[in-house]
Amino acid sequence: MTERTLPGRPPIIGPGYTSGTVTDKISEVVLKRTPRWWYVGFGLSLILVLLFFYAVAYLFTKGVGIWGVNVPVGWGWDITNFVWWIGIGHAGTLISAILLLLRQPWRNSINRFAEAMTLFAVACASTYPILHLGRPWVFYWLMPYPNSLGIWPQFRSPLVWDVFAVSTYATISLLFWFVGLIPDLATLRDRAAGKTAKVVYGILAMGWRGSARHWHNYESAYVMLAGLATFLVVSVHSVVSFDFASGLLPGWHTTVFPPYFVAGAIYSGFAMVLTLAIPLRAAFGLQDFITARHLQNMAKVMLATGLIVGYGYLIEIFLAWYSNDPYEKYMVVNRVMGPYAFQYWALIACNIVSPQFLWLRRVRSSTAALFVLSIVVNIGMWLERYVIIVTSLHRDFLPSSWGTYSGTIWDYATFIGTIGLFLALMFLFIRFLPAISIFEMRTILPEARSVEEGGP
Amino acid sequence: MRGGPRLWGLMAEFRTPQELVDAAARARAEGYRRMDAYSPFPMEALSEALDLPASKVPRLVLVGGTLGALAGFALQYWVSVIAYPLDVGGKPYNSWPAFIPVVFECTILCAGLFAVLGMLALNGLPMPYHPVFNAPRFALASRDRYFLCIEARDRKFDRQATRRFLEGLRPSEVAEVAA
Amino acid sequence: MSQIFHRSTNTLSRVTIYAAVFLAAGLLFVAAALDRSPYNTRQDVVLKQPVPFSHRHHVAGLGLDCRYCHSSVETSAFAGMPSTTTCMNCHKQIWSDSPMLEPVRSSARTGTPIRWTRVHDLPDFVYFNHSIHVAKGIGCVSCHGRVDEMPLMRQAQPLQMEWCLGCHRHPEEQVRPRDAVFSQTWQAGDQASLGPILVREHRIRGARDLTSCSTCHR
Amino acid sequence: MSDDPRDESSSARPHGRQFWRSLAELEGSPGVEEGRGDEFPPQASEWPDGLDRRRFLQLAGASLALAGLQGCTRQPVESIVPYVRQPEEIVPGRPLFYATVMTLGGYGHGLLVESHEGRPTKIEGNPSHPASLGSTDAYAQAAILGLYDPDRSQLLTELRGVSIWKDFVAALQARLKAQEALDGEGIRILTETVTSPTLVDQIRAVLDRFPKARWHQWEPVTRDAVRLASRAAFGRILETRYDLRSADVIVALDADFVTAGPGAVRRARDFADRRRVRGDGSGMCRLYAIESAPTAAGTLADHRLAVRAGAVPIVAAALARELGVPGATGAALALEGSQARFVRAVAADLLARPGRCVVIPGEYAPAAVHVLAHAINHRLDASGATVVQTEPVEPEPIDQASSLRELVEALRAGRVDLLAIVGGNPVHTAPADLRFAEAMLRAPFRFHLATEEDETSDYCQWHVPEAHFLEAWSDARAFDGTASIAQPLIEPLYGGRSAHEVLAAFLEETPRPGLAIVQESWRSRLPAAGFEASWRRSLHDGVIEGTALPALTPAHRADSVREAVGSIRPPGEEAIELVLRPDPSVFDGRFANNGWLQELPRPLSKLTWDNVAYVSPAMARRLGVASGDVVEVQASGAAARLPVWVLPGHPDGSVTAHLGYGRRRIGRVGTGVGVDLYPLRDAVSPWLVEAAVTRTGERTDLASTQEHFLMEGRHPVRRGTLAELRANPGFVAEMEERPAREESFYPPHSYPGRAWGLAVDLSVCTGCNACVIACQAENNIPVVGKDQVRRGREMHWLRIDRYYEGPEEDPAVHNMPVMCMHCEQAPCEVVCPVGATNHSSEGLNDMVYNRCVGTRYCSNNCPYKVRRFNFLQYSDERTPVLKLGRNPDVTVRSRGVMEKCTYCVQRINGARIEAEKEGRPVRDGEVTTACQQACPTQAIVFGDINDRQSRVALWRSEPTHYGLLEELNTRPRTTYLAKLSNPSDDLERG
Repeated sequence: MTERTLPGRPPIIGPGYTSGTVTDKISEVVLKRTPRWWYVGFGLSLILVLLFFYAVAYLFTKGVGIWGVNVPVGWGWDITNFVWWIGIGHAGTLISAILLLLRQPWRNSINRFAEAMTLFAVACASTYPILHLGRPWVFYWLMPYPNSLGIWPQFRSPLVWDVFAVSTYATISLLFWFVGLIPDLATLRDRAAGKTAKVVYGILAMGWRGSARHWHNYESAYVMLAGLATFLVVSVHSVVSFDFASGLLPGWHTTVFPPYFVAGAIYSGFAMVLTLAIPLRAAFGLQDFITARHLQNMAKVMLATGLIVGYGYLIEIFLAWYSNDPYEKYMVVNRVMGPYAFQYWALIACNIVSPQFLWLRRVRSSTAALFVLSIVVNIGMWLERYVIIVTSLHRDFLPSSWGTYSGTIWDYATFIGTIGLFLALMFLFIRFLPAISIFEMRTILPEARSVEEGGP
Repeated sequence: MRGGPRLWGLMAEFRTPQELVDAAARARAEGYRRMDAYSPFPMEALSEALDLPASKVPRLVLVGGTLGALAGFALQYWVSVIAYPLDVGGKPYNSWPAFIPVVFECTILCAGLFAVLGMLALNGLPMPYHPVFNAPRFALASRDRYFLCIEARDRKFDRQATRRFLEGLRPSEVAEVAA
Repeated sequence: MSQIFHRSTNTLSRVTIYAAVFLAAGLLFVAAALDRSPYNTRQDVVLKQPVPFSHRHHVAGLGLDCRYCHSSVETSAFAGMPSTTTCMNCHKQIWSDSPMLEPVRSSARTGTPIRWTRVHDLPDFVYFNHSIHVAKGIGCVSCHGRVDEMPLMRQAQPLQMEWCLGCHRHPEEQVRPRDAVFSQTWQAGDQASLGPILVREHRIRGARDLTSCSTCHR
Repeated sequence: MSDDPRDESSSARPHGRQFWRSLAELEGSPGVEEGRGDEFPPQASEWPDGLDRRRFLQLAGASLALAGLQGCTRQPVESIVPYVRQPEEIVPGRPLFYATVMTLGGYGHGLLVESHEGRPTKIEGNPSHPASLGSTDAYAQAAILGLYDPDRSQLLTELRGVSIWKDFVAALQARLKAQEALDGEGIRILTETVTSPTLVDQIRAVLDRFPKARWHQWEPVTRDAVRLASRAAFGRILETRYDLRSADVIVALDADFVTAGPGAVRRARDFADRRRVRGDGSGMCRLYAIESAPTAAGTLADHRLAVRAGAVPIVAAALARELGVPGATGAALALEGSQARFVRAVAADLLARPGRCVVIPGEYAPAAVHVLAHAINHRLDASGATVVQTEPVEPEPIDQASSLRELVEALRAGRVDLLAIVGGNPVHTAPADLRFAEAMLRAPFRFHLATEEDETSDYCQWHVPEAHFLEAWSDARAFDGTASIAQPLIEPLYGGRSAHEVLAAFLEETPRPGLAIVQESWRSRLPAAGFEASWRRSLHDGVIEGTALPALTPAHRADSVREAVGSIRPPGEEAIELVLRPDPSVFDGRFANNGWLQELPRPLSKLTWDNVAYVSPAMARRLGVASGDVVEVQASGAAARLPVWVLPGHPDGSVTAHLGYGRRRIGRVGTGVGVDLYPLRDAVSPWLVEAAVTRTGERTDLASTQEHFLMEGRHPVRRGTLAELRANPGFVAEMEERPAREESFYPPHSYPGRAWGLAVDLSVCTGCNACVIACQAENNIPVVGKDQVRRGREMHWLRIDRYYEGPEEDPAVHNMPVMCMHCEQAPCEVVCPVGATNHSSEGLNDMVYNRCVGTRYCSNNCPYKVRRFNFLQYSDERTPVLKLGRNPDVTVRSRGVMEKCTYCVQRINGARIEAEKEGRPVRDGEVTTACQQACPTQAIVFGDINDRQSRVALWRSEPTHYGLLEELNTRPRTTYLAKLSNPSDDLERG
């Protein structure tokens, strides 16, 4: 892989690293004793997981009526959270797949935990389609399986598309992540001291030997997966956006949704990667692997996708005006000045205004600023989904059936609960698996490059 | 496999990837075929040196994708047209445009599964036990050492001659690998 | 470096992967089978009744017509159950002191109805109408089986939706001449050719009508 | 008893009674045991065998009835319980219909009641009854829930202790013995308005036996003004009824004649027959409404003049003067500006059609208005044509207010020894200034016959549970005098007694059962020859032949006008008036425990579960309050704090509020709902009092089912005038573009067979809500309670949208019934992931509850928002008695499933099956939806749109026909006829 370092640009890896030292530094995170802060963090997130279980238990005993949903607003926090989580997942796939195809070596130090983030985000997201059902215990009716009723899912429904899209997304992401892990698992297998560790990592490594033939097929399969995952990145959030785009509500029924949902997804995803990467590198002293360069690149991606999202907002308003459809026009007016105007302007501030600071190098190179910005954007993207869902639903065609919506304590509890679930999984991951891809880090070392460049 | 002493092969250890690539090339030039090189990261140069045939994974992926697409559409068509045709929102039973997303997802899913399982199969994984692990310093293959192993099965293999040839490549060490 | 695993683990590891696949498939199969099993459908299960009433004896033996006891089967959704007086019509004289019939006599005495156990029991959200099936020439046997061969009543068919749909899609396989509806023994010479004719004669509606959800669910 | 509903309905017992007693036990009423020994046996032998069918029937509701969706769980083993002796009328699984009659304010309304295996489940109007013609009001529709109300009083009590009928009779007769010597001068009987010939016979018999005893009547929704005016105008009290079939011009003087008063349902029908615009709309009548609080009549009016209730008499007098009614003179009658113009125009219009016009005074308008109306109608030769005078329907018409006062005085003076309150709830409803409650305590022996233990029961030693009208024999007369027999559909669930049985206890050692009493009284009336036959016919038809009262031509007393005009006091400009009205849902409070009615969105405000102070927007601004702010209203020396509701079109300086709330004792549903306004009432002027209104600064949450009242430049309701229609017949269709059928990505589905469709004629919808309750009763729709309504979760499958148009002082009001549109290209179906909603072969948008997983996507995607979701377990699966009232042909929905209007698919299937069995097509009109059946104005029609001749097809071919939101290309099967009005040119131009 070629990589020309322009003057003034921080490098993508600290100086003086060799294959050996990289290996030691990353794998020791996993193999050495657990730091105290880990227990604290993991414990706290476990408490939130308990909150999640409590909320869900109450939900199942009483029914979705404990949430704020009503007629006309049949979806609220539940689907908002679903879309938000799914969106976050996208950065992982993008980084590991698209940047791989684009031969962006700087991805190599962030793709691993970005992919993990994807998995865990999807895990959180996929709880909502089940939880939001009136009768969650029959969720499996959405899947095609031979049954004594002789009746099947209704394949024209975007919700069935979701089932396929999300499950495919989860499966492919899992495979991609695991395939990426195999060589590193082998490394851990070979370096672990304890017998159990050896065996566990050994089983997972499946006997990886790093032979040329392995690498040969491996690389090919990895690129293939990357290619497929690239399709997924584009497709999954498009399909999610169909949930709205294929409805006929003003504010939902619009062709701009797929692209701008995808952009939004990547936007929020990178924000989340930053939110996670910044503390992570500090905690494990990985500044040499996740360098200022990485943060800056991600900042730039955020700026770009942020602008695309902004374009989406403008197009929405333009189309409403251009279509000259009274319902569409009213929808825009209602969004901007209606009962949910605050949420709308808040999201504009978070998603459109705040990223503009990223034009400034000073901001891009300030870790603290980036951290704050990333969180602001995450909030903004959540609000975006909330506004799209609630403002479109609460005032549609017949003024007689207009209503209002607000979440309840149980909506909040469930959401916070999933955040806890996400963090708990993240903590487990960084503790037991290499948070940075070791073998891919090796490939960007001088010694590796020399071969590839000098090679026949 | 021929009889003789229970030997898997001879393994030479190198410090740098370049040495390994050269060694592999030399060995091949020497006429050795049944050999394998081990490195902590992928090296295209090495594959070329060993003159490995193009990987079959892409073809598998194509097959998987095709099967997935067909299965996906077949399922939806059968369900909505044959098994239980229902008038849904006035749309025809075979409203194929609405079936596209699921077809797409099935395509990706099967293709992905074929890619991974195919890769494992082609690499003969899982294989937790393998003779090369007997090599004393082989653990470093997953860190920063580079190994070339000429296997006893090779027609041209000869305990002494091959050892001499390998030492001629100036490795840091040559070791026998028990089968 | 020393081996972590024994040779055998190679085979073992591969086997487990394939085994997992088969295991999953197996579980699915079992679930499907259980769903259709008598445990779930109560098909062919004999339930305990206050009186060991024998359809074989009354139908095959004495040659009673179904409608003698199930009197509203032609007019109502509900086929009707014989009132105690109906039983006593005969059992005043016959078996008038058989201990088996004590529940019937006591019911007649005290006016307390007999509590039979339902044998054919559809879910409450399914609205089956006997009269229309009879009118369209669907024989009792089609759903209830050869009761004239049942010493004790049992459910002859699974009564699951896919089973109902079978007939609603292909009534020609079950339809019979109207005068043969209540016959236990009637056999079509050649159902394949007779069926379609009767379907036309009885003006049985098409599959699209009969498989509309609201045909059975409201 | 187990939770399995089949268990309840199949619980094996020899007689209904015992079964019910066991239910009573279930209800946890103490001491039912004591009751058992004596109470039961005589009862059991009471019933002749022929009446078996009414015995509660043990046949399992099993497969037929009830029970929610068990989903995928394994079914429990169920039992099936046949009869011991099969009653010949009953074919298990087939409903039977019986004619009976319900009274409200004493007047009878003929009904047909559907009964499943002895359980009445649905009430319909009786087509052969003059007051009904097959339609009903909301009260009648909801009565079925009243029957099964678990809070009805179930025990005969003495001083709150459980007692039994026999002891009560003994105690009562002991008292009577003592009175015999005194000619019963200590005996007072208090009833509500009575038209029942039998009951009157009995009371008269009592009065014969005790010459000095007195009979008082008190109906809180009093019609004293009507009676007094009649006496003033004709010298004696007569019944006045209006025949609108031949009325070209109608003037309503504060009269909600389509929903209020005896015969309202019939009046609405006759009126609608003259409003339905077909072809060029010739023959459409014109309605002027001069009213205070906006009413249904006002929403239908071609011209509406909003005046304070206090000013109505003046306007009436001015109109009389304009029409040259002798005696209608005086300076006070001078009207300014718009009012004068209005009156002049009305007068002109009236004079143009002598004999073909009518002026209707309001039920609640003061006597003067009625007197003037009589005079005007007389002047316009309307008498005998559009206005008919007959002998009074009440055998004993009296001035009830003074009758009640007289009773109270007697009580105070301690002259009352035995106070028999037979029906009614005077403690709650008597005018506050009489202080009835404390007075009645002076009577040593007080008993109360009522369906609930209420405020009055608290003041009586004896409480006798009254049988619901569906449980007892009785009779009643309709607004035109037609008498009907009320026959019980079921034995008293809680051992209630009818008024007849109680009165019988005054006369007989062992009182006879109701049947014997009613039969005997009619034996004396009907020709002895063939009595049995005519009795059976009367029972079957629901009306007794030849009992309608003949029209009279009484002499009109001209000087009555002068007296009336003299009595008019112009209201002070500054004074604020409080207008009291019976509630459109709970009436005088008697229906307060009826959940259906409590949750019924009130006309105009769409409020549920509350009564409020309606004020005009201007007045609200003056008071500095908005809807929901609590104000204190002071009147007649009492005060009440109740929330404000701002009502466009309400006159200024006036507050309208509804009676019947703030019940202190009635049941779990009604106790404590709303505010009691009877204390603000004044015996002299019961419907209108001077009041002071001050804001308190408090706020309350009101549960309204419609938050937004404007059309936002959209055209949900399309409206126009007759003139517009004649000028351009296509004007309705042109309001929105109608996409061409082939404008679709996919080829449309074909409906070769039947294609069901429903059409609503907005011109005649009064917004009376009868259809809403009918739908609720027919389809087992649950009540969700105030909190859930506030969250926007009401469950009504059929709602009546209401839109305002025009200035807030006097807007046009449009009512629009909205149910599922059964779109041919239904947006809801496409998005359902499990196919739980899809199209039947006949174009019904089926909703399969047992398949629904509850994503709510369909509701989100429904542009009409007619889908309803069970956010929680709404339908009561626990209270056994409620299960009995449910329609066994409709699934009871459980938590987490979507539901919506099905076009009463159970009725469609029933009709289709019958037709198929007889090998014939379904006839037009054979299937009627519940809403269509109930509608007093027949504004709804349902049928096969593929059948060119069907009524619905004809409606759809009208030029005024349009589809709601049809521009979305959903192709709705439910469509509308635009609302047309027939304004007069001179007022239009002016």
